[in-house]
Amino acid sequence: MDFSDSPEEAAFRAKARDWLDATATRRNGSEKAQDHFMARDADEVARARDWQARKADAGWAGLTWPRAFGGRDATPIEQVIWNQEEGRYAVPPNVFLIGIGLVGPTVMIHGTEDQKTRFLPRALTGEDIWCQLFSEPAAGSDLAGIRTRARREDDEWVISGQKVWTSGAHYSTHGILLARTDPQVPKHKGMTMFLVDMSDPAIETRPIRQISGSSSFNEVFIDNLRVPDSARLGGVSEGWKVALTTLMNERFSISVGRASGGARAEELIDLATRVERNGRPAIEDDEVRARIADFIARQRGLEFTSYRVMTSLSRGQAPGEEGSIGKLLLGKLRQEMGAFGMDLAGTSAGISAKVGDDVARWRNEYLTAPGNRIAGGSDEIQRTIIGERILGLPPEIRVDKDVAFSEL
Amino acid sequence: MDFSDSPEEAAFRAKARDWLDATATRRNGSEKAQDHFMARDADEVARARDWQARKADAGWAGLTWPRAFGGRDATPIEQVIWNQEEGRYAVPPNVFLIGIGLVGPTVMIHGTEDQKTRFLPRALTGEDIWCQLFSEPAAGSDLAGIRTRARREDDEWVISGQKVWTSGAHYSTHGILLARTDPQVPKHKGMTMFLVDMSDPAIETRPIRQISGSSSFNEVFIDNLRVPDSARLGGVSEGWKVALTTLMNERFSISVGRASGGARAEELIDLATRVERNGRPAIEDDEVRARIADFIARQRGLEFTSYRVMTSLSRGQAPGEEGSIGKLLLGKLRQEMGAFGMDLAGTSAGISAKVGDDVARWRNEYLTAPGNRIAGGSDEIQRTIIGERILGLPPEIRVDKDVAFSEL
Amino acid sequence: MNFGFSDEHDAIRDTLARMLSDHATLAVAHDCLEAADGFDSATWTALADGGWLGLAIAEDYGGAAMGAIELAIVAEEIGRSLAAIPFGPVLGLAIPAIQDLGTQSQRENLLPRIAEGRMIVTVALAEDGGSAPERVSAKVLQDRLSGRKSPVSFASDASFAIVAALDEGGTARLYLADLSDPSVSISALDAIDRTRPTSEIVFHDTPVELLPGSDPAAIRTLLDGAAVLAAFEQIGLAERALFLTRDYACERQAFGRQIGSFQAVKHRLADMFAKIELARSNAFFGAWALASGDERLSEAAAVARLAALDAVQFTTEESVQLHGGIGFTWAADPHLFLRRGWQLKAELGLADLWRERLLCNLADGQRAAN
Amino acid sequence: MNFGFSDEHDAIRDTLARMLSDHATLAVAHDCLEAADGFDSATWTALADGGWLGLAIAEDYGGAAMGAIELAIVAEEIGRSLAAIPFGPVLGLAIPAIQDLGTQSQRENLLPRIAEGRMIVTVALAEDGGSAPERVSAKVLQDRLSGRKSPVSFASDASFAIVAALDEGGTARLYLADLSDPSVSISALDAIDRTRPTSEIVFHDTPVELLPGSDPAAIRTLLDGAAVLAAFEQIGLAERALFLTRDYACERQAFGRQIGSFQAVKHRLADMFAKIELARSNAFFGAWALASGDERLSEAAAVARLAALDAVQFTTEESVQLHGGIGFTWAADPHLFLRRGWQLKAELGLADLWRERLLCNLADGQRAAN
Repeated sequence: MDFSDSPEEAAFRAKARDWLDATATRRNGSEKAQDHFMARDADEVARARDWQARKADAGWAGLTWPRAFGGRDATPIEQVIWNQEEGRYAVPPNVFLIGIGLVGPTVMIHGTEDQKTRFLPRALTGEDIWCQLFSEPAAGSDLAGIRTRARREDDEWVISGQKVWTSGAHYSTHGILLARTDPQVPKHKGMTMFLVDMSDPAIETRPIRQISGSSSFNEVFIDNLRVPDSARLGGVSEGWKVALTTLMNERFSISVGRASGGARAEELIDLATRVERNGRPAIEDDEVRARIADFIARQRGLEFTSYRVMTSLSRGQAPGEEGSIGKLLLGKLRQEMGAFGMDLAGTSAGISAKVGDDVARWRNEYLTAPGNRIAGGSDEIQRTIIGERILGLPPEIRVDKDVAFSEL
Repeated sequence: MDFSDSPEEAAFRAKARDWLDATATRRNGSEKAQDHFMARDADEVARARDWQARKADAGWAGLTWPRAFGGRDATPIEQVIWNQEEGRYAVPPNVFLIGIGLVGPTVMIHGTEDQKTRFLPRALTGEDIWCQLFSEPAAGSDLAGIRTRARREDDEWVISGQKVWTSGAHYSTHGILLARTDPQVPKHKGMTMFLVDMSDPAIETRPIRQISGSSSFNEVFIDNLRVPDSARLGGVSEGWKVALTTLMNERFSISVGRASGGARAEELIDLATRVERNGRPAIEDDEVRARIADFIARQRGLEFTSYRVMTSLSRGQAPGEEGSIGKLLLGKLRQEMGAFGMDLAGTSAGISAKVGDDVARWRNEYLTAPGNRIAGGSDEIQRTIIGERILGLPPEIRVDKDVAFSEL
Repeated sequence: MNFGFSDEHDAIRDTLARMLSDHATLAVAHDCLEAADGFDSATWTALADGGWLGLAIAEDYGGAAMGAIELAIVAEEIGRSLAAIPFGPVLGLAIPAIQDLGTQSQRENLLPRIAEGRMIVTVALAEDGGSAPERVSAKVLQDRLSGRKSPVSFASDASFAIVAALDEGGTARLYLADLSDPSVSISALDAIDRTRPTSEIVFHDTPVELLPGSDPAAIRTLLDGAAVLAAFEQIGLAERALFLTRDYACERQAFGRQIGSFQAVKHRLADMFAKIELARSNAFFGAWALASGDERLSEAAAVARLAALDAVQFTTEESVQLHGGIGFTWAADPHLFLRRGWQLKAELGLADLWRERLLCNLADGQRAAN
Repeated sequence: MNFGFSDEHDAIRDTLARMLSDHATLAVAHDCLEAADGFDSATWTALADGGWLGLAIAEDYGGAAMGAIELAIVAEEIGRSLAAIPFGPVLGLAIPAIQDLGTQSQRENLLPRIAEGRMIVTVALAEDGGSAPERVSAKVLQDRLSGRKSPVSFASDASFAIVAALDEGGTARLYLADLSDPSVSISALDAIDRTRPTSEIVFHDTPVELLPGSDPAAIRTLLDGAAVLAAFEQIGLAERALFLTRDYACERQAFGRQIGSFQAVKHRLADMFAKIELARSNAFFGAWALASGDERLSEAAAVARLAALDAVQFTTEESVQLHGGIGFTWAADPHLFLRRGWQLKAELGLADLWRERLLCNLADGQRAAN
């Protein structure tokens, strides 16, 4: 058990740092690390594309991809080391995460030679930006409940329906889209996956405003989109199998992705030193101390858990038991820390333009955290997964397993 | 809305107090209120019988029973007032709670004239002591899963099986027993209720030791007990309906019963004043203060909730929505307070013969509280009841509803 | 003992609820959230017209002279409606301050106009350190007030504010300030609930009038009463958030079932219900203590406040969660309740304050005041 | 980076687990709970015979000279076994105290005998005020110790105790005391876990020997290391309680289904799992810091301890609950875990202590020491 870099890891880190030093600009102290994967405007998309092209050129794009597809065959830990190092520089957001982390690996497994040739190189260089068209208004936790229909007409497919929670749809060039092709069979069995061109006028994208006020997701309306059969990824009616590959890679991608970038529990110490509670500095209040210490213990636990996941991955093991808890615990922790950060402002709780920008900052943490508790599988779904897949508890009683989708 | 006695209530209280003053001895300050319903030994049973006979004689037994059955037709609030007043005196435990609170009302509704004449007066005077033979090892939360069998042989019933969690079985003279008489129909439909004589040698009683070390429950083994058909309470196969009457009265009985008698949250203030935490009196620690204040708020809430229940009952309304939360919240509160009481002893947490008797006291609170979270319907069952009966949420999917018991 | 509402009370509640459901819909709440000034003046006017604003004002000053129980019912229904109106500042604090602590002429001047909805009087108690009398640092010298009060709710819509400030002897008292005086500057703050216009007020030698009955004890009692009423407002809010979520859980399908049939959802809703009913029981005792002038008011207010804070935070956060993806969209309703919950929390102080109020009462000075 | 165990580690674990499952069954734990002295000497002897007690003792003194990682594995398996043996006092505290802070002759005298299972050396750090060095009031004057130490685990089975006491300059140090000295009186206390004999010791002019390397900082570091190992013991215990409950949930039927198919049960088990794995991650970092002598040991120990305390309490309490009526019977297993959990909590101090240890480190003296 060793927390430090192995000699190979240290060498990789040095190499990455050398290239970054020569190519990018260090963040200065006050500048925050780039912690999201969404571009705010067209300019940021352009800068992201430019940076991605330079990385691809120098062999730093698609690190964990096989060399055969232009990758570096890097270990998950090397990916993490890269993320740590790149995080020290003022770089644009990584809008290619879905393309390289999710779509690429899925195409490698389920795609035709033609699809691999067409899509993989352009994903790597940043020419194409991908989004994931899976969730629907009536199919969130129960993804297999999707209603977007794809009907065959001669050698084309005609797709209509509505997708939702699609990150980056408005600037993506391509989307990986799950559709129902056979409603007469049980829900998991009648789906097919497609690779679609987002610039098609049959696709309309509308931003969704979240409770934090920002809009990082979209609704996507698809109205009689026509695609050739060559846009199909994997077999007809094998969409669920293909989707599982994507979702497994999503989990992997989250596991080794750049650290959440949310607030650190330690920052609450600093805030508590500057505000008062009951007439004393809040940091002298034992309950404040207790809450902060517990937040720190939980946050460290999540951090160290991610190292355990990486260790498993590096050993070629599936990101196992330990990984599933991070998803479950992170959102609630952020929500509680956000609430506590606001609480520290006392009667100004939730009211900004007091205590510097702290309230606004923790308020934003509080209002974005609910997304962590839902997106990518709600807390409740995670508990069921842990209970059934890890602890081996008997499954839920399923009333929809063997019934044709059209009968549900 | 009025928290004080109405003039009628005040008159009732004065009358009760007069009689008690003339008949019983006041507890002195250090003596604890009699807060349980179990006799510790034969002597206590004898004293309880004696006290009950005197109450019955003076018209203070079976207060809420109709006058026709020897009661006083008292309101639930009068019952509470009586309990409060009687609680100030050094009286033996009320081992008649099941007989008067549960069995009596059930016999009044479902019994034959003969059963009413035989059992009701003796329950009132304390000659008979009743226990409730419902739960079984394999039928706890799912009471309708009982396996104790009653088979008809000519004009007798032959009963065999095992009951569990039976309070006071070892000194009870009679029991109300739920048995399965028809396993060929769905579980709720094949049960019948009986009134049995506990002195029959076919019944064997064994105490169950609880984690607190004490034994207030029993296992009851029934081996070919023969009872006449006149021991049947209610119709054949109508046992579930009869049981629901008993259970409803149990809920009522708990609602207006003597207050739980568990520790008061305020006592933690006193303890925290006497022990140290981090080198200061624990009561000066803000986290200690926060925990205690929250305990007090929760305990007061439960107390005031019981007043709301009584108000509903007094108005002839069913003990409604508000009543169900007391059962859900009490056990966890006691468990948390017990743990916190032990925690206050610091490195002596859980270790007695330190800090006076406090640790032993809170430890006992902690080790008996789990019983509150299970007995009479677990926390989990209570949440389902609240969710379905009060909030109107859709029921659990039931796989055992329409299946013959023998097929389950 | 009688620990419930009467038929007359139920009738009052029904009348008000009907009126509110006509005016203060959730669509209006969404609109207020986007508006420059979130105040819902239409609902306020309708309340005035219905005589609700003067409910607890003496008949001499144009009110209905009802008591705390009736006011609690109004508070609960207003909480439930999510109406963007200054119920707490005006009916919970300003009216009782003027009526119980003011002069005859202050009562005559202000109360009728408040009851008729022609004037809003808000309160400015809090400063950076909190809202308790011992945290006050604003000062009055020769009837002129200087200091900074923040946050103040609905200052931008109010004509007067009742301000906590130290008198020349250093004792916290309440003063009436005309907010249109040129010495007063009001600047908007960015509150989590933008339907609740929130400001900082700076007073600079502003002429003020003392409320002669006010002293630290009276201010604390005023806060106790306001906390009891706020608890009802919070309960109404939480209960509606619960029912909204219950309805969603009955409607939304996943895995071929209504999601409310899953225990993960059902039991969480049951927990919300339990917390709300516990809060309600404590609030009942608080209302009784307030109505009857019982000496246990401050304990009662503290436990009512603590239970209400807990119920609101749990219910509103989990309401967002149980609505799934929809729950964290701006267009959906759950965040309206979450935001209002925070505002009601900030306005009268957080749990730490009320825990101390409770313990200092019970422990009877076991700990020296700081 | 490598944040997991190697194949060699797994082999060590398997060997020990097999040995423990032969000796320290839950039936034995039940017997120990009823016994006058709960100590399971058979398992202790078997551990000595297998070389486990000397695992971290230097080869010169008859040990295997392994490190903290291996010791952590042993701790976890012993926690899992619920064996009624003094792992923490002896392997977590006494051995490192003697080895790192003692004299050559103390090491030579004591370590081989401890490793061979011929002698138990326990520790007596705590007094009424807690176990931190600044709470010590026992005193040593001219090599003679007087004072009251409580609680002390396994004092009745130990030959020596390492005692925290103030030297003539008022500094907390560690001293070696022979418990058979007539000046020592040991009286049994009633602990919640009676498989853990617990006593109060009164020293009255008892001759003692200083461990010369000991000072307050060294004592704190000693406690940090012990807390890391205890975290593994706690994780082993909690995980077994979880699996026990999982098995029960798969076996027990209600409403025609295994109760583990109900989300109320399934999700609670998932929460137990999450808390245990979070604690394990923190414990891993602690073990690494202990093994590598990293300066972050005290932070690592604190977070490992805090997470382990939380995991154990939640898991053991809910294990009782999910066992239903059976769960609160004496004859069932869940309460064994509940009791041991409390004992492990008391032995090294409660959360408040470790929260302060963490914050004082991080806040770097932002708050003056009391």
